Formats: sequence, C-alpha cells, structure tokens
Amino acid sequence: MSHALRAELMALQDEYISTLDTDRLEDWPTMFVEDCFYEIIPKENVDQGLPAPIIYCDSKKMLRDRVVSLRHANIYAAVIYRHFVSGLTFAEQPDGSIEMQSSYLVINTSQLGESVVYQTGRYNDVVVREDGRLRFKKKQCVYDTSRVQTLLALPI
Amino acid sequence: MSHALRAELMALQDEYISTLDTDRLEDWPTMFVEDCFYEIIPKENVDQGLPAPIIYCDSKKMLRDRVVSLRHANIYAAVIYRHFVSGLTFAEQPDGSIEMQSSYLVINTSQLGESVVYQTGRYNDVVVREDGRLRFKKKQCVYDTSRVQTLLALPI
Amino acid sequence: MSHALRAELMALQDEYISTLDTDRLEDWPTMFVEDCFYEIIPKENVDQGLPAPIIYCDSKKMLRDRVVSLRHANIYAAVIYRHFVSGLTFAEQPDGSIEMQSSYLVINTSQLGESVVYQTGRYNDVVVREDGRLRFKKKQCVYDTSRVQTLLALPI
Amino acid sequence: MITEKTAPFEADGFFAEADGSRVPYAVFSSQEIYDLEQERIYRGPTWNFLGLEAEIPHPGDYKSTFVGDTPVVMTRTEEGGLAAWVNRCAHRGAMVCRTLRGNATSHNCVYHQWSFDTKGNLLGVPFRRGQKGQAGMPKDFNPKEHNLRQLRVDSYCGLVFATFSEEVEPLDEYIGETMGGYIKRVFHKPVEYLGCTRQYSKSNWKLYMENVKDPYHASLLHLFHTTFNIFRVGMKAHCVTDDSHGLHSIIMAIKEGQDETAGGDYKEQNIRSYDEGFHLEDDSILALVEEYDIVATNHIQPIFPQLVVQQIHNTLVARQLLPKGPNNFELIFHFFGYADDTPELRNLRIKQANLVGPAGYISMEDTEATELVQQGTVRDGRETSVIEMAKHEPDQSNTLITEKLIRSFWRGYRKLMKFDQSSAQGA
Amino acid sequence: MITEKTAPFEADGFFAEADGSRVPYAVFSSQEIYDLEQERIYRGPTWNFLGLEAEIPHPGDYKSTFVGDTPVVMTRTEEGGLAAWVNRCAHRGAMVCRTLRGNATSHNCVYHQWSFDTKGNLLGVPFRRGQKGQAGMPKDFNPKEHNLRQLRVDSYCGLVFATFSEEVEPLDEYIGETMGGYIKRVFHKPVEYLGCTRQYSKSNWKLYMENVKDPYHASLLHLFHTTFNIFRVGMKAHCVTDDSHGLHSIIMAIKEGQDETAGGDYKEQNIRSYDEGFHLEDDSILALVEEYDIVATNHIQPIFPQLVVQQIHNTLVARQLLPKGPNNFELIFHFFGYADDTPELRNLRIKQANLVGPAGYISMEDTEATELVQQGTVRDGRETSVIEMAKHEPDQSNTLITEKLIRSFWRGYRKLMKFDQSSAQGA
Amino acid sequence: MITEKTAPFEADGFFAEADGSRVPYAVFSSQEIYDLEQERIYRGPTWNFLGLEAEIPHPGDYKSTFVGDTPVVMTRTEEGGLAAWVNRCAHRGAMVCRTLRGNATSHNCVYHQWSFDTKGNLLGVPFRRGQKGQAGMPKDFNPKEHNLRQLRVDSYCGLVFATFSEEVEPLDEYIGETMGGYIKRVFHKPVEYLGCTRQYSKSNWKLYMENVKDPYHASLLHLFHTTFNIFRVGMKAHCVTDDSHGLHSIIMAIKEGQDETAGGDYKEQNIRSYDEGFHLEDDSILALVEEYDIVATNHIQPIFPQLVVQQIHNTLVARQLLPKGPNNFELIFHFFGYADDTPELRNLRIKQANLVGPAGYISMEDTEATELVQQGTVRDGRETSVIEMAKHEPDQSNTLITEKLIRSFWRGYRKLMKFDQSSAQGA
Ligand code: FES
Ligand code: FES
Ligand code: FES
Ligand SMILES: [Fe+3]
Ligand SMILES: [Fe+3]
Ligand SMILES: [Fe+3]
Repeated sequence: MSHALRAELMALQDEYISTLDTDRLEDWPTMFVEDCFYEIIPKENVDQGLPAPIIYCDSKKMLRDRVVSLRHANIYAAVIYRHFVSGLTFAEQPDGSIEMQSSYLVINTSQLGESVVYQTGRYNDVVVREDGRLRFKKKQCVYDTSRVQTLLALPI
Repeated sequence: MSHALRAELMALQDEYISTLDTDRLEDWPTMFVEDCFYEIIPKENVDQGLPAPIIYCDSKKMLRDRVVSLRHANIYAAVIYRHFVSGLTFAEQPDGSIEMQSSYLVINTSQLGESVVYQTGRYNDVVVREDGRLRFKKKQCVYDTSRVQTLLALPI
Repeated sequence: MSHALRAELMALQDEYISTLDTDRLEDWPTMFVEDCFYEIIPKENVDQGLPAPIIYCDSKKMLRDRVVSLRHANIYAAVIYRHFVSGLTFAEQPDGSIEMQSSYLVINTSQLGESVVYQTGRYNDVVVREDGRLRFKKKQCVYDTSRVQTLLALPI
Repeated sequence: MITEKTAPFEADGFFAEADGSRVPYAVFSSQEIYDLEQERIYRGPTWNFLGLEAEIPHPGDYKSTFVGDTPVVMTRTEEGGLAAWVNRCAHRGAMVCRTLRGNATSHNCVYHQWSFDTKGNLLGVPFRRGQKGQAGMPKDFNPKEHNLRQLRVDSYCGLVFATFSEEVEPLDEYIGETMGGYIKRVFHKPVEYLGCTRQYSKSNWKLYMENVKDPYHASLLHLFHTTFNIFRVGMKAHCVTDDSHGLHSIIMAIKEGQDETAGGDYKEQNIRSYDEGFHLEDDSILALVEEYDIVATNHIQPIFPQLVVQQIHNTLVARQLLPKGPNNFELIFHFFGYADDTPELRNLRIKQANLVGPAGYISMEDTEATELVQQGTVRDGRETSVIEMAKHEPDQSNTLITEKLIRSFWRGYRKLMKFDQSSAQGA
Repeated sequence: MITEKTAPFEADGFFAEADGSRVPYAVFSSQEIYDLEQERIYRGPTWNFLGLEAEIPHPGDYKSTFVGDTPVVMTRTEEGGLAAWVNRCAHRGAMVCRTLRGNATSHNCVYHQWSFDTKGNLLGVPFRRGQKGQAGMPKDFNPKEHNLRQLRVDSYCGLVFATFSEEVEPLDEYIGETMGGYIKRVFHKPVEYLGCTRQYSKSNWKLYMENVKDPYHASLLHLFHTTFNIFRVGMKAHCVTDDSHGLHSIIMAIKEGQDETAGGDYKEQNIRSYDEGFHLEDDSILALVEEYDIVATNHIQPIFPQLVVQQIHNTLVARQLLPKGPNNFELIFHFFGYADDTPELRNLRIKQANLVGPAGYISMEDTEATELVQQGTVRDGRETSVIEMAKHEPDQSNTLITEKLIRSFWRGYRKLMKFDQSSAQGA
Repeated sequence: MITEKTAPFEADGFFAEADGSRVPYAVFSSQEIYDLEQERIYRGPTWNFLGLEAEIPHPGDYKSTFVGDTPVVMTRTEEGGLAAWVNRCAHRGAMVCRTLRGNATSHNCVYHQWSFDTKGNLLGVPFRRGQKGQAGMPKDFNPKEHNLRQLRVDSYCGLVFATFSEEVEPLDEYIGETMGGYIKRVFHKPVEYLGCTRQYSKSNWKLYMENVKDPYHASLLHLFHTTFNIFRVGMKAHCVTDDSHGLHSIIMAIKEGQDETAGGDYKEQNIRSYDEGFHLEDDSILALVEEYDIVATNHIQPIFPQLVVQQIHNTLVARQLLPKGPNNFELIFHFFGYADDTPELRNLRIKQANLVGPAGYISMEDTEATELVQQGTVRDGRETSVIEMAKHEPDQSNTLITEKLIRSFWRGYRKLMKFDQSSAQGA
C-alpha cells in the first residue's frame, strides 16, 4: 500500500528532476497545480524565522513567467545542472494531500567542463492528486549552501 | 515479494539518513537493536585487515553516549550534513536477517555557506525485524575519504 | 504493474553501479547482452551531432577486452569510484525493450584520501529481458564534465 | 623582467591617467594590490558597513562579519550601545565568536576560556592566580592591556559602520550631506530586518563597485529593466557623487515625466535590449506602491567601501560588499521593510525579492558581467579600460548615459591608494 | 635567503647546461617562469595552434580558445577568411564571446552592447551620440582606435595558427620544410571534423612536450603498445626535429621490415613491458588500413607550442596543448577523418578512438606519468633531470631508443626564454 | 610598502622577543616562512619520524610517506635493515613508488622502467647498451652516480626516523636521555600495528605543536577530559622538555594522589568546562588497565618535528604530523598495541580509539581550535600571541597550568630558523 505510494512519489521526484536536468523548463510548471507555492530560500533565514527568499512564486503563472524570463530576458553562462535526491520520507495528511521531504544535491558543470557541488538542501513538498496524477501543491527548496556561486538561474 | 522488501529497505535507509540530516540525533540510536554494532572505519584499514576505527560502538548504550557527548561535551563548528545513498543491494540470510550494502555520499556545508564533498564510502548493514519494524543489528561505515577534513562529529 | 518494473529497473541500476564500485570489473560485461553497445561520450559532442567518444564498444567482447587491458596492460593510480544515480525515467517499447534514462554522479577518491566530483552525466540505456533477467542492450554514458581529470580508467 | 618582479603599482606610470578614464586591469587581480587595499582602504580612513541595527536589536545580540577580510564582530552592549571588535583572541589568536549570530553578554574563547564582555574587554583568565601553589599568570599581567582589538563604531539612520582609523572624520561627515540626504530618503522611518541572501562571485570587489556606479550598463545588460520600463534611458535621473572624495554615489531613476518614446530610442540603437513581444502573466511583481516624495523605480547608492543602499520598486536592501582575495567577493543582500508595513506591503516586498539577489530578474546578470571582466583581463594587467562616456560633460547629472560616477570612483581610489604619487614619479 | 627571494631563473647558473641534458625542475612549478613563458613564448615569436579550419567551415563560424592562457576567438569572416582576436572587450574588458562555438556576424558584449565584426573591428557603441541632449561619447572618440586586439592568423593544410608577434617569420617558414612534409603526409586531402575530447592534467605543459618527444617511454610505459606490436623498439623509426630552432619534432614508427625478434629484446631487458599471455577477443580495434605511402603505426608530431599532430593506426587527431598555470595543462583531442572516408573506414576511426584520448588504451598513461613527475619534483626546483639516452650519437635518427628530441626541445626553450644569457652570467 | 615586499622574517625586529612569549602570527601563514622551514627544519639538523618498524616487518616491505612535504619511501631491506629515499626518479623525476604500502625487492619507475633496489640504488636502465647498433646510454654513464637521493635512517624503540642532514647528532642524542626515558616507558616491549586514521586540518603545523605542548588548554577545551577526571588541574603532572634544544617535551597527567577537590577548582573559575550532570551509560570506554609503573591517564610527548607519542588510558598512538603548505597539516594516528596483548586488552584499546583520532571524544576539538587560530590571525601577521602562563616560575614542572613548554618550543624554533639573528639586527 504505502510502498506503492512511496514508489509513486519517487517516480514524481525523479520526473521532476529529470525535467529540469534535460532542459525541459517549459514542462516544469506543468508539474504544479494552478494555485501552487514554490520558493527557494536559504536555511539560514528559515532557521531564524526570517522570510527573505531568492525565488518566491505564489502561482503557476509566476512559474511560467520565470521560464519566459530565463528564455528571453536573462543572461547567464550556459551551465548544466544535475539533481540528485535521497532520504525521501512522507506522510499522508487527513485532507488527502501528502507531505514529503527529501534531501537534494545539485552539481553544476560549467562550459569549461568542470563539475562542482553547487547546492544542497531539503525539499519540503506538498503533493496532491489531480485528475489521477500527482502534482505539487507546494515545493519549498531550503538550501544549505548559503553562498550562492555567481548566480542562480535555473529552478531547483 | 523481494520488491516489497527492497522498498522497505530503501525506506529504512531513507529514514536513517533523514534522521541524521534533520538533526534528530536522539532518534538515531532508536533505529538500532539493543545489542548492536556500529563502526566508522577507513577502507584503508579494512583492506589491510587492520582494526583501527574512528568510531566503534558495540552497544546501543554507546550510541546514546555518543549523542549525549555531542550535545553536551564536544565542541565543533556548526555544520550541515546531507547524506545520499545509492547502489543498494541485499541478501536475505538463513537466520532471517538481511545483509545490505549501499554507497553513501556526505556533503558538508560550513557556516560560511560552502558545500563540499565530505566523505564517501559503503554501508555494510545487517538488518533484522524487531516487533514488526526493521532495525539495524549492524552498521559498518567503511569510508573512502581517508583524509578526514578537520574532524568527524556527527554520525554517518 | 509499472511500479514493479520500476523497482526492477532500479535494482538493475543499483546492481550495475555496485558492481563497478566494489571492483568486480569481471562481472561488469555479464550485465550486457552479447550484441550490445556501450559508449562514453562528452555531451559537448552529442549536442553538436559529432561522434568522437572516449570509450566505444560495439560488442560484449570489447567490454571484456577493456577489463583485461585494465587488469593487465594499463597503468593508473589506484582510485576509488562511487556512483550515484537519480532521476530514473523509462518507457516500454513496442518491441518489448525498455528505454531508460537517469543522471549519474561519480565521486573519485585518490590514494591521498581526497574525494572529489569526478564526473556527472546521463545514462541513456536500452534494457531487454534475457532468460528472465534484465540486461543492457545499450548503455550510453553522456558526460557533462568535459574536462576529464587526469584520465578515465574504470567504466562509468 | 622588472615588470615581473616589481609590484605592478610600482612600475613607472602605473595608473598614470589622473582623470579616472583609464584603469590598468592589474588592479583587479594583483595579490599585492589586494594586500595594499586591506591596509590603505579597509584599515585606512574609511567607515565600513557592518550591518543594520535592526539585526541586533537587544542587549547582547551580536553578528559576525568582516571589515575587508578581517573578521569582526558587531554587538549590542548591555547599555544598548554598539560595539565592534576584531574576532581574534587576545591570548593566542583563536576566533572568539564562532557563530554568525546570537546573543551573549560574555564571549568565551573555547581554547582556554578567556572571556570578554560585549565591548571586547577582557573579563577573565582561568587559573590566572594559579591554584594551590601552582603558578598562574605573572604578577605584572594587566588584563586591561589584553582586551580584544576594538574598532570605532557609529551608526547612521540605523546603518552600522566601523573603522580602524583614528584619523578618519566622523561618520556623518564621511557620508556627507548630499549622500546623507539620499540615505534618509530610504531610512525615513524604523525598519524591520527580513533576512539576507548571499552571492559569491569569482571577480574583484571593485568590478562590483563599477557596476553599481554604471547607469549605462543598467539600461543595456538587464533586458528585464528596459522591457518593463523599470529603468531605461529617457527616465528622469539623478547621477551624483559625494562632495569630498567622490567615492560614494547615487543613481536614481524616476518615472514621472519620463519621455514615453524611450522604447524607440533602443530600437534606433538596434540593440537587443528591448523586446516588445515579451510580457508577464502575473505582473503583481512589478507593482510600485508610492511611499516616497520622489517616486523612483531605482535607487542605487554605494557608500564606499562596503555598502550599497538599494530601493527597487518596493524592495529594500542594504547590500554588503566583502572582498575575498583579489579574485572573489561576497555580496550579502540584507532585506528589510518598515516596522509599520501593512501585511500587503510586506508581502509585496517579499515577492519583489524576485527582482534582486542571486536569482533576481534584474540583478543576476551583474555578477555574470563582473566575472566576464575578471576572465577577460587576467593576463593583461598593463592594459586599461576605456571609460569615456559623457566625459566631456562632467556636470550632466540628469543622464543615465554616463560613466562619470565610475571615473570619480577611480580618482578617489587612486588617491586613497597613493597611486597618484607613484605614477607621478612615473610620469 | 637569496634563493627564496630571487626568481629561480635569476640565480647564478640556473639552467647552465647548454646541451639540454640537465633541466632544473623549477621550470615545472615556478609561477614566475610560467608568467615569463606567457610573455616570451605565447606572446613571443611563435605560431600557436587554434584549431582546424574544418571546425569553422561557414562564414561567421567561430570558436573560443586560447593562446597560452589568453582567451582568443578564432572566426571565419564573411569573406571566408580567417581571423582571431583577444576575447576582451575594448570598453571595460568583459569577455565578448561567451560560448565555445557558434555562428555570428557580429559579436556583442553583453555588458554595454558594444558590437564587433568577425574580424574584431568595433561596429557600434550604444548611445554613442547620446540622446535628446544627453551627452554620448566625446567628439574625439575614434571607433577605429577601439577594436579588439587582433592577432596575425594563417593556416597550414587546414590547421589554423595565430601569433601576437609582428617579428615572427611567416607560418610556413616557422614550420619549416622537414616538418611541413610530415604534416602534408597526414593532411594530404580534405578532412572532416569528428569532435573533441578534453583531458586535464595536474602537471606542467612542458612535461607533456617531453612526453611526445620521447620514443624511449613509448616502448616502456605503454604495455599495450609493445604487446600488440603497435610501437616497439626494433621498428623502423624516424626521430627528427625541424631545421631551425629544434622545437618541433616527429616520431614515426614503421612496421614493415621490422625486426620480428623485438619481443626478445624486451625479455632480455627483463622488464614488465612485454606480456605474451595477453590477447584481445575482438582485435578489429587493431586493424590498420593502409592509406599512406609510408605505413606507420605511429606518427607523433609536436609543432611548438600548442599542437601535436597524431596518426595512430587509422585514428587521426590534432592535439591542442594549453597551459593552465604552472601546475596544470589541458589537452584537447580534435578527432578528424577524411571527407571521402567510406562508412567502414569512418567507423574504424571512431572505434580506434579507444586507443587515444583520456581513456585511450595507449595514451591514458601519459598524463599519469607527467603527474608523477610533477609530484616528485615540486620541492626540488634546483635538482635536475638526467637526459642522456643516445646523447653521444646526435645523428642517429632511425632509433626509438633516444632522448635527442627532448634535448633539442630544451635547447630551443632555453634560448627562447633567454636563460642561456642569464646562466651565461651565472657560469 | 617595504613590509609588503620584504619577507616578513626580514623586517626589523621580526620575532624580537627572545623568551618565546610573543609569536608573530605571520609564522602561521607566510609561504616564505613555510619554504624556509622546509630548508632549515625538515632538510636541516632534525630527525623526522617516518613510521613504526611494525609497519614494515618483512624484507621488501615499504611505506610511502613524507619528510616535510618531500615524498619519501621507507623500506625494510633484504637484510632486514631500514632505508629511506626521496621518491623521485633519478632519470626524469617521476615518483617511483606509486602505492602507500606494499612489498617489493625492486622498485621500477613506470615511466621508463629504471629500477632501484630497496636502498634506492640504481639496478637497471632499459636499453642502456642500446640494441642492434642503436645507441644506448653514453659510455661515461655511471649508474652509481644515479641512485635515488638516500636519507640517513635510524630507529629508536621501533620508531623509525630519517634525516637529510649529515651534521645532525645521532638519533639517541637528538632525542636525549630525558625524552628517551619517557619513550621507553611506552615502548617497553614489542608492539603490533593496528592501523591508522588521518585527519586534515586547515591550519599551520606549528599550531598543532603548540597544542600538544599545552596542558593549560587540555583542562579547559576538552570538557570530556575534566568531567570524567581523565585530565584536570589538580592531578600530579610532569611537564618537561628535553635538555638541549627544548623542542621535544612531555605532558603526563597522573591520577594517584590527586587532589579530589579539583572539581571545585573549576567551579571557582566558573567556566563551562565542568558539567556534573553528565554521565555515560556504558563507561567501559573509560577503563584504565594498569600496565606501567607510573599510572598516567595521559602521556603526550612531541618529538620535534614529526612525532607525538601518545598514551591515553590504554589507547596507544604514534601521531605523525605532516605540513601541507602554510595553511594545512595532516595528522596520521598510528594505533598500536603490544604483541602480547590479551584479546580483552586488545579489544579495550580498539574501543578506546573512540577517545582519540578525528572523531575522538577528547581530541576532536584540537583541530577545531587550531583552525580558529588560523582564521583569526590570517590578516594580522605582525600581531603576536601572548604566552605568559607561569612564565615567572620557569622551574615548576609539576603543574598543568603552564605554557612553559610552548615558550621553550618557540625559543628552539627561532634558533633553528635563525630568526634570533635577523631580529638581533632588527633590535
Ligand atoms: S586562544 Fe583564546 S583563550 Fe587561549
Ligand atoms: S565591457 Fe564590453 S561593452 Fe562595456
Ligand atoms: S623518469 Fe623514471 S625511468 Fe624515466
Ligand atoms: Fe546591474
Ligand atoms: Fe605516451
Ligand atoms: Fe587537546
């Protein structure tokens, strides 16, 4: 039972990170429900109860805007991300939603061909089932690596 | 069948590392049976058949002592660990216990906000079922990264 | 259903990387079918549609030859690899084969005991069932880390 | 081989141009120049931004930070005053304060438990008088002579500054009237701290200084700026420096009365900075609640050497600039709001954090640009940049097409570093 | 303390031996010598390999690369010619070209959108003439004086070279007749680019130069070589340098008429380089389709300082050698075939890529070896290597048991670096 | 600018204080001083600990290690003797030995297969005599002149030491009678090697030397120590240096006859080092099986510059201290027991490994502390530490509240580095 759900959740996380790692940015918002919340915020602030984020989206529209801006407005060096997820735990909620946590690691490869640890952190997710498919109601990326190297362009 | 067990074992590993990565040190010993064995030892020594470890606990009591000492006696810079596990394999034993191996990676983030590869190695585990729940009878952490950076405070 | 297959595929990947990480090189070719294809090639070339690889094997024989050469002919510093796989996705094909992708990370530990990110990339695999067991028909390792550090000895 | 062996700044005619329009690239990568900066700038006659008073509101609150690359702790004293001291134990040099933030009325060095008060005065030395016939410290040991190295501290509108210098003028003079006025614009009422984000760039700190004194780039590098009419040529502008050393400055871009044909100007230049096809589905992020007499979309004000005061729309930030060797700097974005913000306004400020910081729609390009300069110049220390825009119109201060603030910066830097003399000889 | 404070190459008698048989290890790790090399070699009278014409076949095609450690872009001009310029903006020094490869007829610097043509000439400066009364650039600003730094470029058999030097002789003279003949052997018809692989070694670039001038190691380090009779002592050989500075060279190993008892020779030496028990299940990888007048298994030809032309069996590579500080170099293997290759032959070349590159059966050991030297010598800068093999037979050029090419290299290097003079004083 | 350009140790009055109570922080981060240490200490008149004889019991056994930062291999010769040589090939400088440990009667360099015996003598040069008319080495090539650089080696109680110096006194004199006596206390019977663990610290090697000569910190930094009465003020103590240069020393803490009110003393100091609420569920780890005449809980004995002999309760370690540049050191904990240990005792030693090493209950703080000093002092090279404790009672050697061993260390260091002269001039 819960093993099936666990497998489903892992499949969701795997699909999520492979969407980002294969540069299918336009598909990224489709993994969220319309009325979603997505945030990237340093653990440093979360631990102090301070709100300052580096990315803060309270609607799917804002996710799409971020993608459009990345594609058309912003300038950043070509870079390759690889996401790795481990330590997945979850709990089904009374309202049928699922709270899910996991650790993530992002390795960043520059044009010169060097790969470095770019960021680690925790995903704090809320997942809901929408027309039979699991989607993110909330995805909060709490990152450890408070010194962001150069810039953060792509979603985590 | 074995897929269900596999899922259960992965859930165990994921719970184990998320316990450590979320600073729930006090819960860490509860994942072991009373009469357990926990060790952190460099691959260098294991390969030569030499016994010198860096942490060696032959009872759950010693695990709790380590936690108490870390909380009250020892001094070390605040640090964030993230564990990542992959390559899990296992074999059920005649006595009903399960031998399990996997590779681990620990990324360490300093207060300055820099994340670095802290340690990789292999978990050599023996898992048993105790009142319906899987617990560690043995967990041996054989680490590759023989040059321990600064110190090792938290369990692996 | 597909969850069972997913579990089976993850077990395959886990077995694959643990075979490499435990220095059982001789077992590595046995995970491929006789008429297989194995390649390690930089993403840089793949993106440009250029064919230059760093390892290119179009038969299981060539895999075995690589192992024999590594064991008897080639000289390279003793090194420890740890593979980590995440983001697994797959699709069953009409012909019964399975196309599978995942991201990989290889951490390399030198004799001095320092662990560094050695390579990240994507596995593009084709898996088939042969006498009840899943084997690789194709495994293409497309690596991001175009600057290969020192040399690449062991398979990815 | 002279050029190889002599510190670059000692070569004849190094940094010879007096008008700040030609900067030898060596200043961005020389270790010797970097070390000299630590001496003549960060430990010289400057006031260095440490943080906001709002970060340490209560007695005993403290924060670890830096002046240049010297670790310094700023504290709120028991009496509610401000203090700062070098984070190096008076005994054998260990860092006394080991956490980024906290509250403590005494700071104990872990190594031998020497303890210091919030002002950095030595409180206690374990076993100072020995024990049962075992000797302690010599009789002539005078605790008063072994306090932590203490800095002069002062605050301006809730911004905390410290200096190693006994000579430097008082803080308000250092900031000056003109700059003071602009600071007061943003800090016109009590602020509340909202947290910080950090960005680390593989480039020299002065490249970032150039960047925040460069309205010319703002309208060309940041497509987001121009497209959404946040900042573009044609806006009313203030581009002003302080009245004394010229190291501080302000760029303000004002919407009202702006020439609406600006878009056209970019088309004339036919440069890619203006893309009409592009719009946002959710433009709440571009709201601009009017909260100041002058409604500016951008207020970018570097106070040399460690602070940049920023207001962009309704997001408020005190940026702290820290050098980390010749080839790296760290940028800390201290976000704040006003104590009396409505929930809606507070929420808008947080949402507009999307505009700035390491992932900011209109700031992420800046560190990218500074790194491109670092990489492009590393082997050409004796070549120079060409900083000419509007040079012949030094008094134009209502334009965004100018590099005058940058030239002013380099003139002040050259003086502070005493390059004017060395190159005088050279000349 | 003299030795600590003076640049090593200024110590008396540094690199005193004139015959190239004694090399002080400091040349492999000294930052000062490295900086001097950038000046006297890479910006001195040398032609530096940038890539193959086949990499940029169409007008506007470009590639980012390096001359020494200076970023340089090579382009195909609108007219189909070749050009190269330093990748540093004429305005304030940002790298103008931000991608490894591409096609563009104008290169725009992202920072302020100054634009340059494929030759590096300044095309446009946004708001140069200001806008609506706002000043632009001074009237005396002359775009012609603000082009990108342009290099002399020429190509030889489709190999593209560039130089910073106005003095250096024309490219074909620089290569010389002897070396030219060997290059033409490989580049005797149009080539097609097959992609590149990159290898990064923690060792000095000159250690790799020694390596490709060292037939002695080839027969001893690479067991694969000897075991499969690809290269071993007893083969017919060419070991030749160019006729002028001796910095270029060729090693060619020829099978036909080889002494078949060679295996025996290794046994006599009883060294581990020859292992009879060892065979391949699939030896298609060792095929050797004859496509040249002289059937050589190995053709290894360094053209100083950035190129090594290689033919091993049917795999063809132009290796580009780039220094990355005193302790690192990058090696780029540019694989190519001939435009008229049959599918089978093309496939064989790709399969034989297994022989070379970072995982090459007979090349992976080379960077391993150079790193062993780097690690072994780092603390002993004043000790020297001992390069004696066949020193007393300078005219033997048909042997693989010789270090003559290496000695010739060091003599040329010493001259180029002007160490002959400094040590002359020393002597 | 003088101070920037001159090596710190050449500035007037650098390290002027002759009594070792004031140490300029530059000695912990200056590259020039580090390079000088390699010359004057590690290649000077010192004996450097390489390992235990028990690590290489059989003929041909070898281990790769370092003297300072020079790679050195220690071997057991065919005859059962000891040898050591620099791991740098006599040909072209490659590291000959490529593994940490092993057994070999001949060491072959992989690059060209030159082979050496266990003593580092050249055995063979492939193709030395050429082959079939192809020249080999010149006739005047004399193998005897091309051995590996060999060091003087000697062992003391099974501890292996090596030196580059011809002048240094014999090993037993270098250690001296006093220190010899303490070494013999621990090495009173044959030992068995139990393996090693390695710790890498981002701090200068001398900070670790200070640490192991500092009983004052031991009772204050390590709460575990005091709480479990392993080591605290009030215990009987030996704090002694050697009789000649004062660079070696011993700290011994003895339980019997200890003043049991010690706990109280800490309370008086009211410092956090003593926490009564704290106990262990499984205190088997604190067992102390009496195996020596003097029952000491701690025996910490640095033998300058690379060894620290340690006995803590029943865990026995030879710590090897290796410098890795000015800002890093590596610490190798070589664990051992006695050949005749009972299984129970052996097991106890292994369990007590929890006390020391990178995760040791009472040692993990040490590298933390040394790094805090490194970070705290990096920008203040001309400031000094204040090392006063018990300075006025130089003869008290039965106290743990003293810094006399540290002052003695710095006096010896200053002499060895010849700073006494330079500062003499300075004075
Ligand atoms: S170093 Fe701070 S108390 Fe000793
Ligand atoms: S730096 Fe290139 S346009 Fe300004
Ligand atoms: S370098 Fe050792 S044999 Fe040539
Ligand atoms: Fe900007
Ligand atoms: Fe080779
Ligand atoms: Fe200690």
